Amino acid sequence: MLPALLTMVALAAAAGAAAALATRRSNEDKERLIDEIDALLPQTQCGRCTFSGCRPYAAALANGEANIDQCPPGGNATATALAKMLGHEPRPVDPRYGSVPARPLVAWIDESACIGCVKCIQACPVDAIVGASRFMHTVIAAQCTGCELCIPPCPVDCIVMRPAPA
Amino acid sequence: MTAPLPFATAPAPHVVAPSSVGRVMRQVLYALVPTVALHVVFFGPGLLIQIVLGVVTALAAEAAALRLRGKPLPPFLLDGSAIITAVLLALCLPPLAPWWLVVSGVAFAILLAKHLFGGLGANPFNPAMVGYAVLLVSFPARLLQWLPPNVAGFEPAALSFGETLTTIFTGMPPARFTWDAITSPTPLDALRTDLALGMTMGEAHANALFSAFGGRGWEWINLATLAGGGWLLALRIIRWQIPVAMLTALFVCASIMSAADPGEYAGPLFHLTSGASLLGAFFIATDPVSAATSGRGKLIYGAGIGVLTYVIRTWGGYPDGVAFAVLIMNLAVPLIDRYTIPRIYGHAR
Amino acid sequence: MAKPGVRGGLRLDAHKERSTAQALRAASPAKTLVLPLDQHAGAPAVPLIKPGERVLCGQPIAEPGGTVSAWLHSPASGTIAAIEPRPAPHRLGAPSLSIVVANDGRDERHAESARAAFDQLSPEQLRELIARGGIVGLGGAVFPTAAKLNSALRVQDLRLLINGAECEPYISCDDMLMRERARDIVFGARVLLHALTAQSCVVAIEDDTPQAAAALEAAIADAHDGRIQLRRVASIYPAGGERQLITAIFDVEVPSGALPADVNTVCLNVGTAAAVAHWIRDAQPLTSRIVTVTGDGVLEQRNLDVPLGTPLAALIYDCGGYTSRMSRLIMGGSMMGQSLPHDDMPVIKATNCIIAASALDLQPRAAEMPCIRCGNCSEVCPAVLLPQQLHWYAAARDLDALEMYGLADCIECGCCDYVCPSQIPLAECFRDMKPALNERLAARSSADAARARFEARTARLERIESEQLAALAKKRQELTKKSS
Amino acid sequence: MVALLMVLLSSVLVTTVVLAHMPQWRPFVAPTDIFGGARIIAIVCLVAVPVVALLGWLLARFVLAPWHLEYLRTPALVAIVLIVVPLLDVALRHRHAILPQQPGFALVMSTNTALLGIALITDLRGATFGVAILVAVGGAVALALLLLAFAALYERLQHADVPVVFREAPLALVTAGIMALAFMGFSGLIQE
Repeated sequence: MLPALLTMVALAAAAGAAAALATRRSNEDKERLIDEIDALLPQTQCGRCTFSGCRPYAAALANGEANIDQCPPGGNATATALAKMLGHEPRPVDPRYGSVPARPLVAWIDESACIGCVKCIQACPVDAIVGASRFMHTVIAAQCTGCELCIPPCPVDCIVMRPAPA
Repeated sequence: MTAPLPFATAPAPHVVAPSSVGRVMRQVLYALVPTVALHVVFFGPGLLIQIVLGVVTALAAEAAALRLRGKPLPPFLLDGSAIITAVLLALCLPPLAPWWLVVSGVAFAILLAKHLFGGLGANPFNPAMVGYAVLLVSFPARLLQWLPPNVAGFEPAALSFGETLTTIFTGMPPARFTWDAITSPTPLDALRTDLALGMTMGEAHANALFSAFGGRGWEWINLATLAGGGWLLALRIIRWQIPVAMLTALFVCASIMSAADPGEYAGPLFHLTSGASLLGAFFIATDPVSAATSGRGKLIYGAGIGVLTYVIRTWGGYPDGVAFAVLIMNLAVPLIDRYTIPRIYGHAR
Repeated sequence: MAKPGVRGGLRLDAHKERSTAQALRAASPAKTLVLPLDQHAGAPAVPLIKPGERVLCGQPIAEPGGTVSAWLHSPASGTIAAIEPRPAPHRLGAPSLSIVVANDGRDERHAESARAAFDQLSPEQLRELIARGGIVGLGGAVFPTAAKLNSALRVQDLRLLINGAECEPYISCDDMLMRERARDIVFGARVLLHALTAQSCVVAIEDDTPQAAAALEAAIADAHDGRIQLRRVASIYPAGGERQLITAIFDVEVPSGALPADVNTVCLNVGTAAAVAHWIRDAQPLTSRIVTVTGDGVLEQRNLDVPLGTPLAALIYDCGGYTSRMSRLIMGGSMMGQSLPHDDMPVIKATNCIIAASALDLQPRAAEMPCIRCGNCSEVCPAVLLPQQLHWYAAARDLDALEMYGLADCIECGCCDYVCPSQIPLAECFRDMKPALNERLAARSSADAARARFEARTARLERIESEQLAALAKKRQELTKKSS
Repeated sequence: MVALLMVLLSSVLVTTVVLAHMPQWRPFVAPTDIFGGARIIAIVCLVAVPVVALLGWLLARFVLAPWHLEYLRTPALVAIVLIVVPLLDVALRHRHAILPQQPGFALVMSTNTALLGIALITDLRGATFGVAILVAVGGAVALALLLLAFAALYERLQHADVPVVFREAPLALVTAGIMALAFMGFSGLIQE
């Protein structure tokens, strides 16, 4: 009886140790996972997912603190890709986080109304608006990610979203 | 100027080669004609009845499957692929095998091995070989009741066409014969039985079934198969890789083993000219749907079939191994295809 | 396996002798000429004239609308009838903004200022001059030549490849050009060598064009220019594809996604070289090109020197009109040419060939059957793709797999389509799938760019903040020092 | 021989169906699909099965047999699997072969190795060390190849025009049936 007990206890202890080792995730592992998730995100930095940018959302996903359906700019393609990677059940983007645009939109500044306050330039997360104080501003359409972050700060409401030029 | 003339438009290219699936399949059928003809010469008209039974079953099963799947009948029924399946399976069965054997085999092949997987072009396994393997595993004894060749030195029980027909449909030989009187094992089967009895190769070869190369009669049938295969090669319906790789592998295996112990193992020529070696190499393994596609892939696929055929023939429980070898390599085809993707132009390896 | 070399391809019936039997002649002038502003690759040109203005033959009528764009010149003297959308062949009959010139038939020429011999100019001046000639690639891609030369100059040790391998069936305009204007081609090659400061030039032709080869050999010998040599390639379609030709001549492969310049090569069509010669030597801008009119659906099959903007209907009328068997109008060759819905469209810079095809020229397609994985398509694919796999995944719209199997490297040559026993329209299937794949690749690269800008911005903001904090701390320190 | 192949086949069937239908059990990232997963598991099998067999053999020979504890063979083997698999998981993660994620990997793996290991050990009662290792390595190679082949085949069938009622699991079963049929060809190869 004793040898049997001893053998099984020893084996069980070893298995427990191995499992403990396996469940410990190193920091490097975590960074790598976050990078992989970040690579799937559209990089609009719009914050509609309730996180401050794409990478923070990726980090939250890696920690299991967010859902895969929180990225409207990425649309259902991104949601599916995230589900596939993280092993969640695929589902469409949750409308609570915003609607998925049918086609990509970019910001456009009505230059006749712009007063050159530079507030939108400060708001743009990807440096896609050019201009200087008291001169009118312009959105570089090719670099605009359509995050809409420049719209609320504008004091004269001269920024609108338009379909991206072909 | 008058109003512009309207012309019908069409996507490029505007000229394509005049080929079709039906044409490819028909040419394969033509290439089988010499084999079938010599088969009839040496083993009587039984094969023709088997082919008719098989083709009728194949077309009926194909039509039923197409109807069930809601596909249009004419293009698929006339493409000839089902007929090839039936003919190849009939060629593998003994000429006097009872009718339900070929019917169930072909039905199994068409319904289960072909249409279940999505029909023409989607079946991962060679349907004819699936049908044959099912029959071989289920009714091994029936499949070994072959006939003696119609050559000098034998007193073959010359069955008339009517007698052949009744034998196939009743499953009983004509009253004036017993099964033992009219049947004879195939050379491969005879050899394995004799070797199992402890005979050496030399003693086994003294059997009247054997000639210098392989089985008597079989050598001519195989020559016809070779000619048909050569014709397909010349027409570029099939490529050289699979037949050459398969026959080379078989030849090399047989050479090594018979050089090591000539008393125990049959020589390479015997292996090449007996059983379904040549039929397999040119007509069965080359079925494009279930074979590997790239050149290198075809070489691996063919060589795999050759080696497995030799192994199963020599050490396995069944006399011929082509069917099993083809099925096993069919299983490996998606894997082979995946690892033999050629390097795309402008991409680093 | 890793060794480069031309792979795949097809030997096709060339059908060229029909149109090369008769000598080149000028097309009869048309009454109205229609010049689409976007007939070259890149940004559309911007008109320089207004409707009603009088223009002279060779006068610039539109200027480049961007860095990659081209000048446009009036092919005839007359008045500008309109600037309006007209059906355009490169848009398959959809309207495109065009300048319409009413030809007055007087053929008054615009006077170009006298210019120095080309070797007196610096390469930069020469490239600028080439741009002003409105010269674009005449092989069919119509990429502005000057832009190509300028972008290639980021690479050292360039070599010039003049492409005379006209591999597609029916087209014979380059063959005719080489037979009759070989000297222009050689002169153009010398100009281009100077403009590129390149040291060697290969003129590549197919081995089934002996007359063109003889004419080019004589012209090269006359030029006494040791830098230029003639090379023959096997006439296997698509030998004249840019990448295939570079591999055949220089034995290197152009990496996927890269340009010929990345393997130190600038590849230009023989027609482009001849156009350069006409412009630099004779001060004639690109206002006309050689067009092959062929096919069983037109009475007279031949090559003509056609002013740009000539309506296709007028061109066909010039060749005797349609035969009663006419059924399909194709711009380009039989493998890659585009089928046009009607003939009320002009000849543009890209129009190398017009096939008025009858049922005798066309092979009716049989009903499409499922793929039987015969692998014929992958044997002929010059890009060494597996069309059977691409088709399988295209049907399932599996973009991951399409990317992995290299759809982006498909050159749409149609070889796979040609040999397919199941009669699957593979080339069309791949053309349809490419936009979706490109969109996805573009989205990925723009996301990467956005991430880089975002990270740069974040770093900049952090740096500014830390600098401000440091300045604040410094000030505070100074204040405390002062008070103490 | 055939019996061993059938055990391998059932193991492969389970793995592939699990990979296809339970994405949360997939131990790998998006671009790697069913086949990508099968490839990692195949590699792991190649390493894990011989190790498990070796440890099992040593344990049986030097611990269980002297103390007459043969009845503990199966639970002991499961314990060995539970030791080896997480360690492999750690090693693979360290080599960046897999992403650090869900627990599915260890699950699929232990099912497989346990199944195979038990099959091996019941087959190898009284086998010598050399034979045990040889059969373990052979079985591992066979399992890896089978797994890859079946996964590749399964993937190819994903886009096929299969009749609706036979999609997915029924088709996998039919395929496995035909494979079993093909393996009948090996009957008689090795006297059991």
